[in-house]
Amino acid sequence: MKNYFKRLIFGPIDLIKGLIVTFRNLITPAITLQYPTQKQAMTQRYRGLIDLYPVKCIMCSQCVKICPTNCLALTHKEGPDKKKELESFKYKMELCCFCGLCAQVCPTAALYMNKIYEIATSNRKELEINLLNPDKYAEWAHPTVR
Amino acid sequence: MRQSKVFELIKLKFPQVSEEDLTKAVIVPQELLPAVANYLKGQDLSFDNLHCITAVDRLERIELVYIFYSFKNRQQAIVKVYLPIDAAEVESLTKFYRSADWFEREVYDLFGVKFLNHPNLARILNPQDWKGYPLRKNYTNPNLIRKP
Amino acid sequence: MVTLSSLIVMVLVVSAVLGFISASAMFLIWWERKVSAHIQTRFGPMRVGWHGVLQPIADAIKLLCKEDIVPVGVDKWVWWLAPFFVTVPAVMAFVAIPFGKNLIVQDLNLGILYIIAITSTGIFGIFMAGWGSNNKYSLLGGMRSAAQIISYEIPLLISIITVLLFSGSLSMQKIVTAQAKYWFILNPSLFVAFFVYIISATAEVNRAPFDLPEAESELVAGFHTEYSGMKFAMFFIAEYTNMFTISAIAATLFLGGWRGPLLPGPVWFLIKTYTIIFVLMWVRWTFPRVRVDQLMGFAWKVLTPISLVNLIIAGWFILK
Amino acid sequence: MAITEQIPGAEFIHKLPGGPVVLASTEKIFKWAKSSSLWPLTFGLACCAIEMIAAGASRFDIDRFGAGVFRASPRQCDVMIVAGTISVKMGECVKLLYEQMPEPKYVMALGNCAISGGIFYYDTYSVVKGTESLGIPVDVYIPGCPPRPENLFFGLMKLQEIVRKERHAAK
Amino acid sequence: MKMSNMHSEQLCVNMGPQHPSTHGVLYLDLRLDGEEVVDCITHIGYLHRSMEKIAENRTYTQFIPFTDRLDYVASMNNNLAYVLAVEKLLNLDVPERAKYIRVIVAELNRIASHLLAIGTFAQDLGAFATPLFYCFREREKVIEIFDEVCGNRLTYNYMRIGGVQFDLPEGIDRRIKDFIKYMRPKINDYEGLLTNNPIFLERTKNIGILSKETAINYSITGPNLRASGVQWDLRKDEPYLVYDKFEFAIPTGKNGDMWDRYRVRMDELSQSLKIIEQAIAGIPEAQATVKAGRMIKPAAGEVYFRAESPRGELGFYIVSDGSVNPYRLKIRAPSFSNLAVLRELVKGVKVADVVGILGSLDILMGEIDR
Repeated sequence: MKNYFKRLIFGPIDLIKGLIVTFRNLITPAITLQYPTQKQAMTQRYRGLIDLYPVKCIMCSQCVKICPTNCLALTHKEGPDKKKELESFKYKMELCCFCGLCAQVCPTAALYMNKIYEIATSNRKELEINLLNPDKYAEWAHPTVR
Repeated sequence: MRQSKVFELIKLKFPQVSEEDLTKAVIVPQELLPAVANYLKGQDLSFDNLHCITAVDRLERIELVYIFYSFKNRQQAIVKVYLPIDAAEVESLTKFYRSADWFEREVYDLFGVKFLNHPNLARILNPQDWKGYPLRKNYTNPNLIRKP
Repeated sequence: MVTLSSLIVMVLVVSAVLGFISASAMFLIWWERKVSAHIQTRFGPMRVGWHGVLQPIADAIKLLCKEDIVPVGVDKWVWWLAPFFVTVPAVMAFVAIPFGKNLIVQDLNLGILYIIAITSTGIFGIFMAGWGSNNKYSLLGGMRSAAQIISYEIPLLISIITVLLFSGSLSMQKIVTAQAKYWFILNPSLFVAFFVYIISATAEVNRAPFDLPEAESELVAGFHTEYSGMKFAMFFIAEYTNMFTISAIAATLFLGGWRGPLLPGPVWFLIKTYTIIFVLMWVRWTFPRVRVDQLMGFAWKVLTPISLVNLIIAGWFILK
Repeated sequence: MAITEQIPGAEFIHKLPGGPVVLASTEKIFKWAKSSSLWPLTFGLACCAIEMIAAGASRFDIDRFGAGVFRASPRQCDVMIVAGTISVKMGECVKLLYEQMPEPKYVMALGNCAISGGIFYYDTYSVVKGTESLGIPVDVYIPGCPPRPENLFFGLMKLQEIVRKERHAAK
Repeated sequence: MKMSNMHSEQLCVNMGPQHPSTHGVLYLDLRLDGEEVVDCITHIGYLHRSMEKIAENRTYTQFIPFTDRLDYVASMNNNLAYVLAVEKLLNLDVPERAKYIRVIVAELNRIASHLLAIGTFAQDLGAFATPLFYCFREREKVIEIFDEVCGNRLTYNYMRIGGVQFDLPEGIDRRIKDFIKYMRPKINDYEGLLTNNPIFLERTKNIGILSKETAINYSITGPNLRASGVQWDLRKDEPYLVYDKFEFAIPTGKNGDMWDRYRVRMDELSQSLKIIEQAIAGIPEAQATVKAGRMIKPAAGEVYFRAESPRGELGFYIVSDGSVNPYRLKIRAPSFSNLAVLRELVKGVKVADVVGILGSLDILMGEIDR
């Protein structure tokens, strides 16, 4: 019985404490980042999409070997002056796990991860990317959807 | 107390057990497992916690690995049971350790080891009508594409 | 006799009330989303209209043109009628709510009794929805709701009786007139009654922390789990209309209704009502939900005794 | 069939003077309403679900787009965000949930697992290779592992654009 | 109020696999008598991704990204337990600085994970989204630190066998200190919002009691074990990395009810902040990074290593046959055992408490189903 009255008196006080917490938050300004109008810069180490400097690539295939999901494939051919030359460098984005191992392992830093993070498409074919194409990410690097 | 000490104590009671060279695990014959578990749980050693059960497919045999833990003595013991792959059956430890229930079901699901006297030996991770035991080395499935 | 002119007046009044109800429900939905968002230090709807004011309209239109699914195995009649049984009482209660000195549809001399009687029939709709859906979550929700409303009706009524002791009339306008000298809430006995009323009324309209019938984390969506499209929207509108009704009653019974200095009556009335609604929202977004047995225990062990003792004390005061 | 053609008497209105204009603007309003109130299903499968909650939480706030009403019942949703890996055991449930949703309904495949199986494409026996292989049509693919909340919003805006531009909506 | 000679029909409710509060894809087959739970059969495996099979076909380094997706709320701790297990197999020592970095990120991740646990627990009890969103707001700060440290928000892939991928970036210690300063008062906010709230107390006290003996018998670990009154924490009792250099307490509960489990997590928040503070102060200057390309080829052998992840003891049992891939890799997930006890706990409680108990156990389907 004593407990009953105790709770009757002190219960509301503790309830009000909770209300005070929410009220304090009600009057503090919102912390929301209003995405399409405000955008935050990606961090220095941000792992976006895989990108390539074709000139730097020495075709060592280390990235292909270390990729846990086998999303990279490169072929090379013999160029006119008997030098190895990149023929194709395919990147299957839908398999990629953005772990960054390929970029870390690349000896010449030819392969790197860019800062693009707004990626969406209604066509799955667009997710198979030819890394040798310079305009491959044009649609996502400067998104136009509002 | 080290793993070797545990082995010596078990050896005193059950002379049939042996020690694996590489890992120093205690190898228990499959018919002795409940008795050893009972002894491990008892007053002398007080391994009150069955931490984990797993299995390894060694092609010709399946190794069951039991990891016991004693909170009282702060001490871990690894016990192994070798089972022939085509007749993998062993007594369940659910009457000593409740945690064995799900661990054993998992091993049954993935390796096909039958635990006798288990209250509910059904597949746990895969659907009930699943065919085959996925973690065996010779398992095949059309859905399973090998990484080139 | 119904003459043409009185018919026109009736139609006008009805459309005004219905218009007000839908506008108010829309506003409340928007406001609730805004209040909850700001409590959670975010913005809430922002991109549909200025600060998302058009958001409820978009939601309503979208719900209108959604497919109306009738699940297999529902009790057809019960299932179809349930949303109406929920919405119609909610609307009917507006007949006796005094918005201003002369701004009342019909000043019934049994006003408060009428409102209480009408609003508590809304439970039929909820229970029908729970029963007719042929879904176990809905059934559990409906059962909870029935038990809940029956228990909370008692402290609710007792607390209202306490008010009636002081006002001496059941008519809503007369209750407001009785508060000419001071608001009833300033009377210590009625102060207690006010809190008992607010708590039981919150339970009555299934608002958090008493939102057991639709308890999202337990019962998915409770009694309206199987409803889609417009029928779901009707439950939604009924919920917000009910919330307006109970707050309006609270404002009328305890806070002096439309009385207030300077500003015109209806404005005062709406200010008071929306303040109470704001408090209800604030509470909703703060507290965890109570469990069903605790809910019952709270009604019978705490609220009913308190309101009874309060009633006796109030009666003693008046007789003295 | 366009949405307005479902309204009773649409053909009659079409014949009236100015009728097509009315119909067209009604259609526009409907599309606006549909696109600005896409209620998602509370349906988290794996890692991406955490990012989905993060997108709903204060820092990113999906409610700004009018899509913050996460409904737990599939009957009241418009868009199913498939957030995570679909296992073989779960596949049937995902399909059932999709079928329980009322038209018009949309599907967003959030994360690589939902698109193709992603990181779990090779060497696994129990992962469905993407939402599409279950027979569920996907409207927007959002790659990432998991995608950032901003990326989810980008996909959502893309979906809104698709809804708004929908011609004689098949759904 | 039980009449033994009265029998009502049992109601069978399927909770899940899609349900707002089953923490992922869990399927509970509840047998109800009115609102009371008679039996609860747990079905798992709806997120079975066969990680252990994958591990047999990946090199040791390649498997690190997969450990991220085990317990996706505490990826750092999964990374850590895995690399520590491999290092134990290799008998490899790690530079001191790397150890400190590991401690810092692991503890930060523990905070993030506990915040999520507290938030979802409150959400399951019906506190509508507000505590969850507050917790996410604070968690977001940790995530932003991780974003800067390793470049991703959820799946970090930061640990490497023998070290870490990157050294800590410039100025991050300032940010972590700011976070600690920001976090301390926020814990008081939660206390005000939840801890003493009568509704919360009523919902959590003396419900879902997990006794000491049951907990040990079911092999429960982590905060759930500590809430039952067992003073046991691998960071203290079998210290790995540099945990033995720090001063921190192990919070324990008394009854093992829902409230104790919540309380232990709350206390661990401040203990983790304390550890981070000490680690930041004592971090030595040295090389911490390693190259990823190195092939790791341990000798044949077996190793079992467990580390304290936020949900309990995460163990890796690795069998090596001397090749570049593990021969067998078993993940002993803490949530797996923690969930097994659910059936025991929910018998006789109300249906509303089932979700509460589930929330208080803080399970995560990703590591249960693997």
